[in-house]
Amino acid sequence: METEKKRSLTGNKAMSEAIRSEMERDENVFVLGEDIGEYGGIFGSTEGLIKQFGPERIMDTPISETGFIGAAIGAASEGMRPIAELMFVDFFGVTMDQIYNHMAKIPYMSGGNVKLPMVLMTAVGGGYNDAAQHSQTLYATFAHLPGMKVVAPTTPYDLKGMMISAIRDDNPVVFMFHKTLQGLGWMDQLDTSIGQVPEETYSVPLGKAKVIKEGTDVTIVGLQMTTHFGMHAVKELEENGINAELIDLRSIVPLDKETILRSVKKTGRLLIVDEDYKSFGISAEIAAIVAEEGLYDLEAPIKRLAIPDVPIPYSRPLEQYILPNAEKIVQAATELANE
Amino acid sequence: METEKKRSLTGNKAMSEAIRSEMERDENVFVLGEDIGEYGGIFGSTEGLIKQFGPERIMDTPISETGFIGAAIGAASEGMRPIAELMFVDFFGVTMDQIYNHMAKIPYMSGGNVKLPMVLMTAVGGGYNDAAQHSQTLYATFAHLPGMKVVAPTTPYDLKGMMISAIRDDNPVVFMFHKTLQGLGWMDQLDTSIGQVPEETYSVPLGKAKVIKEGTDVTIVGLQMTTHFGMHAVKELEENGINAELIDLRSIVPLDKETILRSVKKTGRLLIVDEDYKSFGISAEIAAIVAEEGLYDLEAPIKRLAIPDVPIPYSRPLEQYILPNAEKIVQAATELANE
Amino acid sequence: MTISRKELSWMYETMYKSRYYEDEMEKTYTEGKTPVFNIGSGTVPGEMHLSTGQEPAAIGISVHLRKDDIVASPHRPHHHAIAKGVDLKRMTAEIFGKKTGLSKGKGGHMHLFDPAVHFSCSGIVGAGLPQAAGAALAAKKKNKDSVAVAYIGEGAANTGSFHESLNLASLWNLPYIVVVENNSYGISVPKSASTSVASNDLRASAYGDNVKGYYVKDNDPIAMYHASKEAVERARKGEGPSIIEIETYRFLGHFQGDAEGYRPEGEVEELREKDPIPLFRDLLMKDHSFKEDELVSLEEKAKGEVDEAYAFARESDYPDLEEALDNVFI
Amino acid sequence: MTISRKELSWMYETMYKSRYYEDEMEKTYTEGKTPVFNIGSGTVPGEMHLSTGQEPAAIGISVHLRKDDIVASPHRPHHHAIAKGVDLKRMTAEIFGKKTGLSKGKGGHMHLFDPAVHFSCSGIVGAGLPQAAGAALAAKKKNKDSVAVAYIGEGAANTGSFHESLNLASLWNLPYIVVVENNSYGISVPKSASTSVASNDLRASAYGDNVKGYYVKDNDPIAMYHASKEAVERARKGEGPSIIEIETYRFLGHFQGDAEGYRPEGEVEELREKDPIPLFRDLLMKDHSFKEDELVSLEEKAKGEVDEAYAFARESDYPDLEEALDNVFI
Ligand SMILES: Cc1ncc(C[n+]2csc(CCOP(=O)(O)OP(=O)(O)O)c2C)c(N)n1
Ligand SMILES: Cc1ncc(C[n+]2csc(CCOP(=O)(O)OP(=O)(O)O)c2C)c(N)n1
Ligand SMILES: [Mg+2]
Ligand SMILES: [Mg+2]
Repeated sequence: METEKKRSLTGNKAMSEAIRSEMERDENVFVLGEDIGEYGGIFGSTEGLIKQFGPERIMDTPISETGFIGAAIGAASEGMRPIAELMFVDFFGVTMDQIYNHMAKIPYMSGGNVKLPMVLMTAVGGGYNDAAQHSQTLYATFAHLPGMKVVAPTTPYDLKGMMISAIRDDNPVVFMFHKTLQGLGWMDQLDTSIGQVPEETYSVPLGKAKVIKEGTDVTIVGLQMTTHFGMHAVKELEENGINAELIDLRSIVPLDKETILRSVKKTGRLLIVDEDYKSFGISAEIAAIVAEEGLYDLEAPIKRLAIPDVPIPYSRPLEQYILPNAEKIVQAATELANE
Repeated sequence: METEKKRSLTGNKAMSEAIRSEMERDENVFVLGEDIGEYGGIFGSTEGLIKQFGPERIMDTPISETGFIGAAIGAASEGMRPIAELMFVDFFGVTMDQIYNHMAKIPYMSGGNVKLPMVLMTAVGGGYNDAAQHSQTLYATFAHLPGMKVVAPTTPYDLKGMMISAIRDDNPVVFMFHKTLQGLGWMDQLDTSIGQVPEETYSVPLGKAKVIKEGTDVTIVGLQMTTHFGMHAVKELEENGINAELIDLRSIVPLDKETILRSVKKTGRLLIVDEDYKSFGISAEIAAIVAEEGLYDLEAPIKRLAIPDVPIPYSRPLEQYILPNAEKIVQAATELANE
Repeated sequence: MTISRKELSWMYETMYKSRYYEDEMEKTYTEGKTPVFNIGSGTVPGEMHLSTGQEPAAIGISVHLRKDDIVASPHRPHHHAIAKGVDLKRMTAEIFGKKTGLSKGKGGHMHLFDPAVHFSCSGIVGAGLPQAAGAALAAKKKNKDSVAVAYIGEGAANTGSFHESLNLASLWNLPYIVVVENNSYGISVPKSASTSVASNDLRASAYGDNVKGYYVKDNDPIAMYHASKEAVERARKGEGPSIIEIETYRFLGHFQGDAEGYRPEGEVEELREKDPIPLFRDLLMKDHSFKEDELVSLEEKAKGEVDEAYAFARESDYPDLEEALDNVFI
Repeated sequence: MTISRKELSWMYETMYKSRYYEDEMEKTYTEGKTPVFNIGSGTVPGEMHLSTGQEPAAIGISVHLRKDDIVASPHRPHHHAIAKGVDLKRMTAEIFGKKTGLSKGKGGHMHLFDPAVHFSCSGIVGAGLPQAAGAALAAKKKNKDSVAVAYIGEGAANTGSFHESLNLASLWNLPYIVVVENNSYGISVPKSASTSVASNDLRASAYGDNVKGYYVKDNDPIAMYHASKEAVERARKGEGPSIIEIETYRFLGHFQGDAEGYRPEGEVEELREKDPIPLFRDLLMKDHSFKEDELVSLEEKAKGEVDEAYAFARESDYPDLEEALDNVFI
């Protein structure tokens, strides 16, 4: 319907709407985490839900990430469909054993006999001076370890659609949402963090990248904030006569290598832009895939733009210096196009 | 001296000798971990040390990895030089916050004012049917996160020399030793796990790869067990008329990209063999570096041989199926040489 | 509070079965590992943690458990699994790495999963604690009166997981029981070097009034029966979590192949004198009028089942190699 | 056990300084964040957790601490830092992200490190607990009688880190004190939803006889003084660890910008009535014969120091951009 299609939501409202509709549909779905009740989630992912579902299904937990994420695993193994929120992805280290040795492996270790239909949602990203322990994305840290789907949607539309897919998926899904793309009133206001979101339930498949803009000269792969920066960069590049293709990764595991390889076949040039640490990151994996399977399509060395293997510094100029942005993308893509 | 040069030690004895000599030299060095006292470390890394140094300097801990690794950080910040043993690297998830958010970041977050001269030593690797939670290497999991040196020596000579360097380094060093390369009586007996080790103190620098065998046709990069397999593979390749160059990585952070790029310049062909999960792993990072900085040297697509993104299965044939070995290296290198 | 004959008989049979199972495993494990012991070779490779001597912990509580009750077990799981009624053939096949195993050979001895009886285990010390709490939460959410039991060793009680799980379970008043098997060692580390409190039931007071602590000494299956009965009833009635610590005996090394250099001489012999199975057998005959032949027939039944399970495992095939690539995602 | 005039005077001055510091920070933090509040903009960007109202916790124990004693602080560290004697100018410059900061601007408000006074903090809840234990271990190894204090909130007492650290500290009998600032909330979660026990000093009994628990009510600096005195003395003498829980008040939101929708109406006003600083001031005049002008001059001194620190921070330059790449390795 016309009116519905035109409705705009912020990222966080799109997410909480997805959770709401799935909770209405399936009584086995519940949410647990720190400050997800009255507070509505520090980054608004459960905004308003406690009013509708009460504290039995929107459960505030103590600061016990091993406790409540482990509990989510146990509940999932008994047929529930929990959504656990790890407030900041940066806190993974206090509970990674539950996440990677159990949530991710039990389905395999049980020969497929134990399903863990759960979502681990977590806030990622920096750019607002929250320093070394609250600003990371850690995409590759999760993606490297087998057994979990890892997704990182960019737009409100995808946040809703992929959250619905994640909840319905019978596999554990790590759902990373970017703080700045939640469209919260107390964060940077970005054009990307608000967008049209249909009111009805729909799903966006996990494991599929999206070509945001077609182009012929250079392929730019981004996700979340680097997609956002990429959108601005491709416009500027266009003005400078460079026709870039922009791919929004959306899913890290499974990784949609076909979309990337197809694009590189066309452009012959690849720039990967990542808000995670550069080494051993997404940019490395994508480069490796292309060096394995698309080498002969390359007309220039691959380029990576990512955080230069330093913890995130606090001071604003320093943080800005190490983060990717539109300008740096323009520069790198221009160099690449001229190679 | 002749006699000393000829002395052969197993990997574990080389390691414990390094620790012993540093403990004799510097009273601030001490070891803490589970079963490192009377037991001598499950993989023999502290064999015999309690007898010489007593329980004050060789401290058995409770099963509290966050507790004792956090304590090592605190002790290091107060001028001690602790060596903490995480029994199996697979257990990192119960203590990763201390490791990556604190040990690795405090030096940076303090602007260099707090030094953490500590070693986190840990056993890696599979191949003996210890299944999904006790068989991983997780090289890239550590390497992706900035602030720690990450080393993984192969031979007894390097185990000693690099342990000495690690203890003397003023930065936190994650020292990964491979169980099967410890030369323990109850493990596979490998030619690589016993070797000549000088009795005197010497150090092997961190951050330098080693060319084990020079060659012209194809570059094979391995580390620990994949270097071991590589040594056997290059012999067989030689017999088949393929002259492979074998590089033992030894250090993951810092990564010696020069040695790799130089080799690829010569051979034009690169095979990376890794006992870690394939995606987002070492093999990806090395491939990416070459695709960025050595693309024009490549005469064939890069090849990666690593664990195919599955948890390690228990059953012997299944585990063998997913692990790299000499035969698979020969096959991949042969294909590559013929590309 | 007397124990029924049926219960006693189940307890004896199950303890005996568990013991016989482990004795067989002890032998099987050495197959292919002589003259040179290589952990990665033989009929059953990998680490092997046997529960010989620790049977009372599992049997004393499992007599009160139903099929729909949940058990989370650690790295030393066989007695718990047997007491919970895990499919013995498929469990054994799993330990042999065969395709007929519980997990088609992909899990192994530390990763036994039998959802039919709500049994799971993990090789990571302490990891089962919050998972069992979550399973208890699921039961509560579904208005079922099933309970969840997490077994741990005394060493594991010093992991952060213990604290977080008990705090959660108390706050949410879950049907949750932690059984601490105090066998005096965490691998080589004696309890005195790992545990700052006399026994872990005392830690109950750190988690509020709804958490109760029980201490069972002397590896006594009858005392374990009684403590567990109360704990399970409390849990079913929604009265809160419990911690039961039982003093138990590890007759063997931490794992098979453990040289046990850390053990005082003669300790094992002393413990063997107090073997709970012959003691229980004597008690049944002396105080509960069990006849020798009755016991023998329980023993025979147990043996038969175990023998059958081992035969099944031996005869089964290894999985197809491609099986290794399956089940990462469902 | 009376408190010396000098101590009282230090306590007042330091509480006052801490409060004035936070009041200034509250104002500073809004600079550049109006009319639109954007956490990433203004003079001081990022999260900001102020300690306004919680001064007694820090001052009551720090009066007993020496320069070589160790303090590990969490995400809400300013009062601890000020009480420990962290360089105020460089601390403020750090919070402003300036090159003259303690860490050249790379740490920020949650990552203040001043090794000269053995002060550190972390933004990860519970993380300082084992680190302080390790620092205490180092002191012990070096035969020094310094003690280590880890401050945490009541929320943090439910992390696994608490359990592991106290167990370790007890086993190793470390000079280790955990101060639990119970301000009733962990962000929005009330203590009743996070903590299964009435107060955390009661958890001392889970860690053996050498660990003592103290409870300080009503945010009372004098009671905190006495409890801490005993705990610090015990630690220095090698008698073991302590847990001190102090009931304290968080006058502000969890962080600046917190809408505090979860707070019962009127709560903050009620708490403000019990503001410990005017109460302490009255007490000093009533019971300890302090004169108004004496107190005013302490206040002026405190203000002067704080004003100077803010001026220093404002006037300092931002670091060079390449600074971002330095200090990953030493
Ligand atoms: C988190 C973690 N740390 C260490 C280990 C290695 N480990 C396996 S069993 C064990 C000892 C366990 O002792 P306890 O809990 O008393 O159980 P028991 O073996 O005595 O039955 C250790 C340290 C592990 N598996 N997981
Ligand atoms: C391991 C971890 N989990 C969650 C958080 C997010 N967080 C920061 S402060 C806080 C609340 C802390 O409460 P409390 O310990 O009572 O301290 P207070 O803020 O009240 O001083 C939370 C949940 C964190 N920083 N670290
Ligand atoms: Mg034990
Ligand atoms: Mg609090």
